[in-house]
Formats: sequence, structure tokens, C-alpha cells
Amino acid sequence: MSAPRSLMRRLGASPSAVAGGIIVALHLVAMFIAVFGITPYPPAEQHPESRLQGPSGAFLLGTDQFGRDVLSRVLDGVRLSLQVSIVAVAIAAVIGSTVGLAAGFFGRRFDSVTMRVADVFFAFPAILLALAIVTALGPGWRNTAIAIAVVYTPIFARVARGPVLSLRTREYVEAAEGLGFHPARILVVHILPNVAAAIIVQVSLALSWAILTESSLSFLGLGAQPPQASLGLMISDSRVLATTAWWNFAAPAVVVAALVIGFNMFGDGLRDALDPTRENR
Amino acid sequence: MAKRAHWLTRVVALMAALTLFVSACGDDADDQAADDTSAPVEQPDDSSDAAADDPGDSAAESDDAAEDADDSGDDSDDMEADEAPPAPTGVIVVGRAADIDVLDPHRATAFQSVQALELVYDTLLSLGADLSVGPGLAESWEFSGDGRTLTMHLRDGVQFHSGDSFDSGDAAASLNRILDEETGAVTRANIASIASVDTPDASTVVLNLSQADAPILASLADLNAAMMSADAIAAGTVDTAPDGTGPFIWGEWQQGESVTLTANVDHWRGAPQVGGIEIRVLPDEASLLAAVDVGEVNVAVITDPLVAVQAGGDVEVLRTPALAYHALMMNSNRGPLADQSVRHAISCAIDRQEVIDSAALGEGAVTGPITIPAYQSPPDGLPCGGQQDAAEARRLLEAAGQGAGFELNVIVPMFYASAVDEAQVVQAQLGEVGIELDLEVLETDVYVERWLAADFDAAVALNSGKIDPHQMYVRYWTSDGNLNAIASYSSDTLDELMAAGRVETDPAARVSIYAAFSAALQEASPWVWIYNGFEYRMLNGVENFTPMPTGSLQFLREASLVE
Amino acid sequence: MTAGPVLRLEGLTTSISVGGEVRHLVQDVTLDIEPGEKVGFVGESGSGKSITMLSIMGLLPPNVAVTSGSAVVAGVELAGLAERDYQRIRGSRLAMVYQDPMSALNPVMRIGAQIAEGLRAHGAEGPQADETVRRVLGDVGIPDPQRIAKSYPHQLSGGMRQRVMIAMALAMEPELIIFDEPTTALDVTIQAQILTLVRELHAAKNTAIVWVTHDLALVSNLVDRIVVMYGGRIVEQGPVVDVLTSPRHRYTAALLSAFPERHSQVRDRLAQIPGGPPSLDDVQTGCPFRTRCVHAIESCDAMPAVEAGEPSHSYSCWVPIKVAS
Amino acid sequence: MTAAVSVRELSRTFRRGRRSAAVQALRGVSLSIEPGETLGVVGESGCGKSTLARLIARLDEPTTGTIEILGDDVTHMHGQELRQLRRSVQMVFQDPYASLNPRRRVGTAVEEVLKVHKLADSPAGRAERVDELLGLVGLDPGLASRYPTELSGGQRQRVGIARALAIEPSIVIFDESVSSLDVSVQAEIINLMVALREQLDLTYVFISHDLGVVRHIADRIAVMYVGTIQELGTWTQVSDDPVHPYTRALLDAVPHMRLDDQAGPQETPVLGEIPNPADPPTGCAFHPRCPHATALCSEERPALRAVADRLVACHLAAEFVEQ
Repeated sequence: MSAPRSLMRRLGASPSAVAGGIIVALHLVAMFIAVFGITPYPPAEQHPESRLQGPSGAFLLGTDQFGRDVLSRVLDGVRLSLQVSIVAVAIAAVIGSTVGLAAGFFGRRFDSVTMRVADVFFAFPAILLALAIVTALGPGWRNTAIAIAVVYTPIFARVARGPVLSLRTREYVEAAEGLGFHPARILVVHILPNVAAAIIVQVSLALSWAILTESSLSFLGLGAQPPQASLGLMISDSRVLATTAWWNFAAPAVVVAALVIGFNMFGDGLRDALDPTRENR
Repeated sequence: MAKRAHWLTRVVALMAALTLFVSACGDDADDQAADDTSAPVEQPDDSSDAAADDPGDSAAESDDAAEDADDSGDDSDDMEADEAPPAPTGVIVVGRAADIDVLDPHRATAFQSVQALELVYDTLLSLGADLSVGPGLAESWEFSGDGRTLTMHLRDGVQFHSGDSFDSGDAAASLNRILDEETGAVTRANIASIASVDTPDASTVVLNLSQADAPILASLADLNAAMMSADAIAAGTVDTAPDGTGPFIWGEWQQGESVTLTANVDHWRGAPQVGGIEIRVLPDEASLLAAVDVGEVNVAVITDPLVAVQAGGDVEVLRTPALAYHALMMNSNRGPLADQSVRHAISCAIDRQEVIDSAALGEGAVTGPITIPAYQSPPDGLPCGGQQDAAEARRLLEAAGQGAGFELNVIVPMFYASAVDEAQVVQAQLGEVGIELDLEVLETDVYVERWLAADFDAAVALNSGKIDPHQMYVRYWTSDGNLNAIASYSSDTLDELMAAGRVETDPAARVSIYAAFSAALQEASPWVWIYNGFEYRMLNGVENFTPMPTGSLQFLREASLVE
Repeated sequence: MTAGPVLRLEGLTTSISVGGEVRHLVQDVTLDIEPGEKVGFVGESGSGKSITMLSIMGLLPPNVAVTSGSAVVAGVELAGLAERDYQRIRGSRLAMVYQDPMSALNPVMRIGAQIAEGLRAHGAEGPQADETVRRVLGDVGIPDPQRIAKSYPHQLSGGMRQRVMIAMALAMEPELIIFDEPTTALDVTIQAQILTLVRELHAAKNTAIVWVTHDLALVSNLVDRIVVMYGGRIVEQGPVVDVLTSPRHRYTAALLSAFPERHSQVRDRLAQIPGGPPSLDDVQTGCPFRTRCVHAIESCDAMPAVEAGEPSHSYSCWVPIKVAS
Repeated sequence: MTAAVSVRELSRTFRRGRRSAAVQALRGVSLSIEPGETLGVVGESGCGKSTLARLIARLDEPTTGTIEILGDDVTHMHGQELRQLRRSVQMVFQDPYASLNPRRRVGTAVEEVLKVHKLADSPAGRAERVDELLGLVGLDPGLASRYPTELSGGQRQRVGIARALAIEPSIVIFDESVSSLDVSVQAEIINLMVALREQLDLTYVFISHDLGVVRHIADRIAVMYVGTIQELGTWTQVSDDPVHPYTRALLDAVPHMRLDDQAGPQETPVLGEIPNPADPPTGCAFHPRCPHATALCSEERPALRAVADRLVACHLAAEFVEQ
């Protein structure tokens, strides 16, 4: 099965996946620039003499009211956003999928209890739930990640559980049971790969929501704390300056929008590419 | 810097928290939401009595007040119909970003409540635009030789809005109400030297003081010592139906939206120039500015310098140096901060002008401890002359054995716009001399709680000023001051100077006493005083309005609409 | 009724296009079915028997199409027929009974309404249509036609549903009914009932019948003539007893011997056909069975001509089984 | 000698929802299978034959009754114990398309069994054993690297058998394992089953709706109808000399190849529908369709009794034998 290659080919055929992929890749580059500390200036370094300057050769995207380089801060903001989102989505994906797999596979009471709990979570708008959790835990990027993870865990549980329900009654799963395989093995080896596509798509989509949630929380002052360069916080801080120093506002706003749209488009493309009904055989 | 959407945070958090039935969260959110109506608040130190500050109480009371507001409105209509042929017309619309909370002037702490009630109530004495104490309902006054008896002669023919006339009985009832601990009056401590009140006749009030107390005059000129009618006090309607002698008559309060006042044409100072005032609540200061710009609002109260600097067009901007000061409070009981040289070093390491330029876009002036114009501390009296001197700071740290640097936990409030920015600049500047700041940006209630418990190495703070230095600092810098634990520093020198200032009735002598006090405080450097900002009043279509350093809107009584 | 055969296939070829390449699913099928005749189409999966029927019905999937040859139903050439006209032919001249009645019936429509809908589409009036519905439901042995007409498909058993399908096919009194494996999903006792029903209906109405199946034994009890398909071609056809007792094509013979004997007292190894059925990727020239045929010779690389044996028994094989005359 | 399989009074009731009636898939089935024997189980849909297969394979748990495998009571085994039981009993499913994981190469699928049950010490040993097993079922070991979709139905069913045999069970249950195959392929697989049975000394349970196929492979045949056994005897008894009216109806319904012009219409088929297992008839389940039914048949459920050297559940069995 040349799955990876044909997947790439199908992804390449989807304009939205390509565009989304490019956007995501650019942001990953931005993230690594920040991770390796090769931003033009340290993100928190203040240049009092260059306060609120427009874009120039020295400061490509201008400076904020502390004379900090907006470009460096945006790059570091991308790093923080992705860091929070990736950590959160990773936690949500691992825990959620595991719970979902187990719920779908073992069924009965475990299934109904976990799904009712998930229903309760679903009853709240994601952003409200995240807000409530962060308010309870206190601000900071770790707590933001935890809040986002908690919010998206039930979604992964749902996504993983659905296919498991139908896979569980498939003969080859029953056959595996009949061959004396341990349930854990059946779950991991025989069911997980069939659910993986759905989970991967969900990861991409969840990342886009997570970035949005992270930005919203930091916009409200509940996410990363100053002087950390968080995109939402930058947008929030620069709103009043929008008319006088627009670059402060525009740069992080454009980046957040691009990130969210990018992951969304990539996720959609991935979903189409991984959709088994589009396979030729 | 930012105007964060605190109100949104709170409302949304409240909704989420309530629906989740998380009881602990629910309590927090309740407080926050109620507190919302009182933002921006004065620093908690303004109230000597913590109960008066409890946001929960105020919110509960304001509900009642709203229901009763109509009655007084009707009364005032009747009054107006009686006489005054050249009745002034037109309404000045005042806009601000927060609604009032309590209606009892003795318990009002929030700026917006104080400033609204100041238009309705008079005080025995009054403040001029330069903060000098002048006559109010008392036409004249004198201290006895030993300074322990203060005799005041009341103005004749003054009437409350309800029609009752004002006399010494009302004055005595008002003062006794403040002195009664039950009331929870804000200014009780400031006039606590009053041992008893005598009323030899209807127009004379004699205050028998337990000790000489010069600053009591300033206290009596404060709204928190407002004169209310003895009948209203007895009837218990003070909380719900404001009835003063002031230039405007309380009308209607639509919670979260507006307060309407109508002119008191019979006021002893003469009728106001307009028919009334509407104080309107707008969601934030940016919209406020926009509203002034289009002429929808005539007078806007702006606190955020970042919003203020954007004013343009027909808007007239009045800048008054504020009494409130921005400071980095330090906890002298903790670690390296116990060492005076370390505190000096920190003070020297900070470039105050840069803080003003970055956090307030230049909207402010470097200041020492006392911001009252008549007593102003000279900025060059600060360590290193109020200039940044990193080399000196490092030298001082070396000398104190802290050359390797250390870390400080700094609490930063969310409730005023520039706090986080100030913290970031200070963080960067102290970082250069090896002092790492760990910033904790906190919601108002959490911040206040930590602050009251002195649970911080340092705190970024905006402290409101007072019209008298004694009032301003007695609670912090005297060893028995009720906030001394938070100030975490006291000395015999400070105690003595504070006591001397209190009994000295000669104004010139007082100035020199407080200059010495200020110098001593700067020498000890328990806090880093950074700057005081401006009070902004944005005007459009209004003239003859005089702003005050206290932020008071009392001169609306003289203001008129531009034809 | 038109004179001549009800169905005439001439060189019918149906192809699928996969990624630009054209593969024949059915190749060069030529056949006449006379009025009232019963013909069994027999073959294994992939033999092309179902595709042949769908070609006739004009119900081929999107990337499959008749690429050459002609199919004439009751004198009407179907090749190139407009969809409107095709709809008129389907039902009135030509009907089909499918393998899975559940998916062929609309689950949210009452049985009676579904049958009447077809009638009305072909011009029957209300009361007349209702009457016909009751009559045909009675004809297919449904005990209480009034009640069943008001039922939904899921309320009926598999056997009943198949009876309903047959009633729908009968309603328009077509000249030819194609049964595409109609009993595969049914239990044997029910299958026997349906078989008996079709036999009785034929006796009464003399409609021509094509019965597609993989079960030689089943169809042998119904039809007059058997058509054996393999690899998209007709390899042998003839009167049922002739073909079953003295098959000439090597495939027919192999198929027959693979059937488990139903009455023998000894159980020998079943005869096997080596290899697997041809796939689309195989070369599509020559005899399709030659790769599995133990008797294959070089000539088999070319398609053998149709040999006519005894009257109406024909086959296409280079090395046919000799018949001891 | 211990029976390979012995089930007693086995019942299984499925409850789909709170409101819908319980489906009585199996209603008190008792039988035993000797080592080396092949038991054929035949019947139409809803007769419970697949439920019986799944219970013997312990893929399901009975509502009541007991199951013994090689003398051990396995009725309520769970977890590790149950997985150990799989070493003895294996099942081959109906649909070779569905019973193999489409994402795993067939070699991997077979090797996995060896790995899980630690049936070979080394990867090399396993690979060797996989080749051996594929050879055993008549597959080219080269196919090990193929995916199930790349194989024909017959090849896939061979892989299914190889995988079941990898575990070296003594009992193999075939649940309609040849039903979906074409006739010629069916013949291959049946031949393979027969050969393997001899070669490996296996006990078979062979489930099918096709009496013709069952007859070809089974030593004894159990005819089931609506959750109960109607007749149980040797293959010749049941298929050539049936006693129970249902067995006879079933045999009559199986189409016989018509080999002469006379064949014409067969006997009148049995009338009526197969009962709904959620609402089985009282008394003998077959009585509503039985031409011989008496009042007793609708009232009392006939026990499975020895009649003419086999077991028959029919009140009138003795009379039929006399005729």
C-alpha cells in the first residue's frame, strides 16, 4: 500500500490543502525561528528610543510602545500559539482518542457514562468552557493549554468512538478476538489504524480552533502573561493604537487569521484526501 | 497600552462559572461582576474601613436605590415649578465608562459615585480649583487657641431639595452619622478627633476635638463628609433617595445606563447655567471619546492616557495633573528589600520618564510622594535625583551584597490600563541591573486580597491622592497607621513629622513640615514613586468648566452649554 | 404484440473506462429470446451476466457504457434511445426483478402506492390503478392484498417483498421480465415458493423470462434454455437438458462437476477448476477460459467461432467435448 | 473418551431495546461432538445456527446452559482464560472480505497469531511457519506480502483458514465459510477442508444453509429451526432418509439438477413463512407450516427423542418411521 505517496498526491490535487499546507509550513518556519532564538531582536527587548516606529529597515514590522520589534514579537507569538495549541491538542488527542476507542470498544456502561460526560461538555460553547477553566486555574500558557485540552478532549473521544462502533462489529475484529488476541492489541493494531485518518483530520482542525481559543484567552488577558509575546495579547494591547500605530495591530491579527484559516483549509484537504470513499479501489 | 475587556471577561466568566455550578468559582465571579460597576476603583487604602469597600454590599444597595429613584425625581419637579422665572435650559451630557454604585455619600468610594453625588450634596467647607479650603455651608470658622475647638457659622436660608431647611441639627446629625462606627463611613478616621458636636444655636456648630487637628478642615470639604438632613438620616432613606443641598437635584438612576440630575435653581451659590445633567455610561473609553467627538457627550471622563492622546477635532482636552500617583510598592520586610540600599538601588535603576513615555505615551510627570500642588515633593529629591543611574544602582547592590541580583515577585492589577505596561518597562529596566521581576497580572479582587495581606515582594499600584498630605499618608507611614503593615516601613522621624503636621494650623508651617516628611520618605525609599498622570476631561459644546486635580466635576455648577 | 423475438442482442459489447483505459465487461453477446421463452443466464461472479442485463435495461453505472452492438426489445432499438423513451420501454415492455428487494423498494412509501405509481406513469387512472394493484398482489400469492398494499416494505418478510417486486414487474404486463438472482437472498423453502410462483405465472401469462443465476440446479427446473457466460462472453447455450447432460464447452463441464452431488452415497473430492476467474486486467482476446482450461491448445489464443451443434445448442470452443452420437 | 464439544440446554436471548421483544436465538440446544468428527449444522435464517457457532467458539456467552470444550466447562470464561481457550477452538467466518483486516498484509496477519501466542521463537522461525501454513492451505507463500484486497475470494478464505490453523486448534468452526464463494471456488475450499481434517486430525463444526454442501462434508447433521434442533443424525440418515417433516421440506426445497425432460415441476413447496424468532410459535416451532400438524403439535414442544437411530423432535416421528 503506497498510502503516504498516494496521500501526498491526493493532497496535492486539492488547492485548499496546498494553500493551507503552505500557510501552516510558513508558520512552522516562524515557530522554529523563535524556538532557535534567531528572531531579529529578542522579543521582549525594549528600544525606548525607537518607540512606536512604523515599519522600516531596522524594524521590518515597526515597533510597539516599548520600542519592541513587532516582527520578533509576532514570530515569538506564533511560537507560543503553536506551542500552546500543539501541547493542548496533543493532550486532547491522546486522552480523547484513548477514551473514545475504549468507549466504543468496550461499550456498555463505560460508553454511556463517557458519552454523557462528553454531552455535558458539548452543551457549553468551547470558548466559555475554556474561559471558565482558565479562570479557575489562573492565567498562563500551561493553564491555557490545559483548558483547551479539556475542551477538545470530548471531541476526540467522539471522533474516535464513531468508527470504532462500526469497526467493532466488523468480522475481522471479531476474528481477531476469536484468535485470542488481547483487547488492547485489537484496539491498537486492528482498530486504531482505521480511526487514525479521522483523528489526524481532527488534529488539524482542532489546532485551528485551539489557536483561535488561545488567542481569545490571551486577548482577554487570561492566556500568556506579559512580557510574553502572545498574538492575542498583542492584538488586545494594540487595539487602542489601531488608528495611530496600525502595524501593532495588523501584524498579529493577520497572522492569527492566517494560522486559523491555514489549519482549517489543510484539515479540510486532509479530510478529503483521507476519505476512503475517494479511493479508487 | 491596552484597554482590556475586563467587563467582558467577567461577564463571560460569570456565565460560564454559574452554569457550571462550581461554587468556588461562582463566588469569585459574583464579586467580579458586582465589582464591575465600581471600576475604575480607588485604591483600597482610600477606605479606612474595609466594610465600606465591600463590592457585594454596594451592589445590593444600588438595587434598592434604583427602585426609589423616581420619588425624588417627582419632588424636584414640584420644586422647580415654584419659582425662578429665568429657568436655565439645556442638559450637559457627561459620559464615563462606569456606573455609580452606592448612593450614600458617606460611603461612596468609587470615583464615579463621588463625582455624581458631589453635584447633589454640599459640605461644610469646600475646595477651590487650587484645592484651597474655602467656605461651604459654613460661611466662616475658627479654631480655638489650643486648636481643640472648631466653631463653624452656618449659612442661613439653605434648603434641602426636599424642602426642609438646613440647620446645625442637620450638620450635627451628619457628623455623628459619620462618626458612628455602624455607618461604615469612609472618612470616619479622618474626623475621628471630633469628641463631640455642640449646637448652641441653629446656625452654629461647635466641634470639640480630642486633639489639635488641622487637616480636619480638608476632610470636612470632602464629599464623604456631606451634609444630609437629620430627617433623612432618621428615616433611613439616605441609601436610596439622595437629598442634599447641592446645585443639582437627584433625578433618576437607570442602572448601567444613566443618572439624570436637574438644576437646583434655589442653590445658595446661584442657579446652575443649565437645566440639568445626564451622566451616561458607555462601554469603554474609546467609545466615550467617539461620543464626545460627535457631540453626543459634552463632558467625558477619560482615565486612559492612550485613549486621551487620540482626541482631536472639536474636542477640547483639559489635562489636570492628578493627585493619584503610580508607584512600585516594595515590601521592606522581605529578603533583599529589607536593605535600604537595595531599595535605593531599585529606585535609581528605574528611568521614570521612560515609564511615562512607554506606558502612558508621555502623559504624566515624574513625582515624589506628595502630589498635592501646595505640598508637591520635588522630583529631584528622589534617590539619584529622580534620574536613572544604573551604575549607581549596581554600586549600591554590590555594596549591599546583592551584586549577583535576585528575583522579585510583583503583583500587577488588571483594573487600570497602564499597570501591565508600567510593569513591563520596570521589568526591563531592573533586568539590566540583575533584578528579575516575576510579574503576576491579577484580577482586581485577587490583587486586592494579595495587597491587603501584603503578600508580594512588590506591587505595581496606582494610589489615589488626597487633598491634604496628612490624609494622604497617615495610614501608611505612621507606625500605628492601619495600612502600615502593607507599607511595611515606619520610623520615629516619620511618626513625629506626621504628628506635627496634624496639630499645626499655620499653612506655611505645614508646608515645611511636609517637605521634611517627604524628604525623609524619599531617603528611606520604601516605595518607588514614579509619576502622576493627568485627569482628562474631554469637552465638546461646554464652556466655563473648571477641572480639578481630584477629578471632581463640581464646577459643572458653573458650566454652560455653548450656543 | 410485435412479431419476432422479444429481445434480440447482436454483438452487444459493454465496456468500462478506468483511468482512460477501456475494458470490456461484456463482449460480443448475440442472442434471441422468443415470446414466452424462459432462458437461464448462468455464470460465476464476473462472468458478465448481470452487466448484460443492466445493458438491456439501460441502467449501467456512470463509467460503464454499451460500446458496440445492438439490443432490440419488442422491435425497438435500445442503442441511443433517449432517457424519456427508455423510461417508457422500462416497465411497459421490459421489467426487472432485483436480487435485493429491500433496496429496490422505497422504504417510506406504501407498497400499493409504489405499484400504482408505476401504473400511473404509464397512463393508468386512479381507481383503475388501485384495482390493478389488488389484482397483481393477488396474482403473486399475497394472501391479503388490501392490507399488504397499505404496508411499508420493512413490515414484510424477504419472501413477501420479492413477491411484491414480481407484482410490480407484472403490473404493466411487459413482454419480458428479467430476474436478476431474485432468490439469492432468500431461504431455500422461500426460494422454492418463489420458483413455483414464477413457474405458475409463466404458465398463466406466457411472458418471456430471463433468469440470471449462478445456481445451475435451480435454474434447470425453470427454464427451457440455458446460456452459460464466462469472462464476459457467452461460451455455450442450448436446451437445458442438452447443456446439463452433454455440455460441449470445457467450462460448462468443469462447472457442472464442481457441484456437490446431492444424492450420491459416496463423497469424492469435488472437481475443481484450477486458477481463478478472469479479472479486468487480463488480456481480453482469445477464449477467456483458456488460462484455466486443462485442454487448452495454441488456437485458444484466438476466440473460437460459435459452433452450432444440435439444433439450437451452440458453443465456442476449440476443443469441445466430443459427443458420442 | 471425552467429547470435543458438549453443549447442554444452551439458550441465548438477545435484547435489542427496552421496549422491543427479546429475540430467542437459541432455545435449549444440547449436543456433543466426538473428537475427529464433523458436525454439520443446517437451517434457514433465524434458526440459530450461527448463534450456536459463536457460542461454541465462545465469541458470545449463553443466557443459560453449559458449554464444555474437551471436558472443560468454558461457559463463562473471561479474559486470559478465554484467550487460552482460543488455542483449542477456532472459527472461520463467512465473509473472507470482512474477516481480514484490509490494512494488514496476509503474511503479517498470519504471523501476528504466531507472535501473540508465542508459537515460534524467532522472527525467522515465524516467517518459516507462515510459509508453511500458506503452503498447507494451498497458497503460494509469495502471496504473504499481498493485501487482502489483492486476493480473490477463494484465496482470502484460504488465508482465513491458515490463520485459524496457525494456532493449532483441535476444533474448527466454519460459519457459512463457503457460502459467498462461487461454485468452482467453493469446491476447492471444501476439498481443502476435507484434506486438512484428515491431515491434522481436526474436529469440525460446519455451519451452512446449503444442505448439499453440508451433506458433502459432515459425518452427522443437525437440522435446526427457530432456535431448536429438529433432527440430528448421520449424514445419510438426514439427507436421504429424513424423518422430521421440516427436514423433508428443506430437502424438497433444495433444487435438484434436472437431467431429463420429464423433471418438470417439483413437489409443492412448503407453505408459509419462517417464524420471527422474537415471537416463535407455541409447541413445535414448525407446526404452522407442517402438513401433518395435530392439536398436540401446537400445544406441546416435542423433545428431541431417539427415533430410527437418530434424534428427532417431532410428536409424530414414530408414525413417519412406520410408514
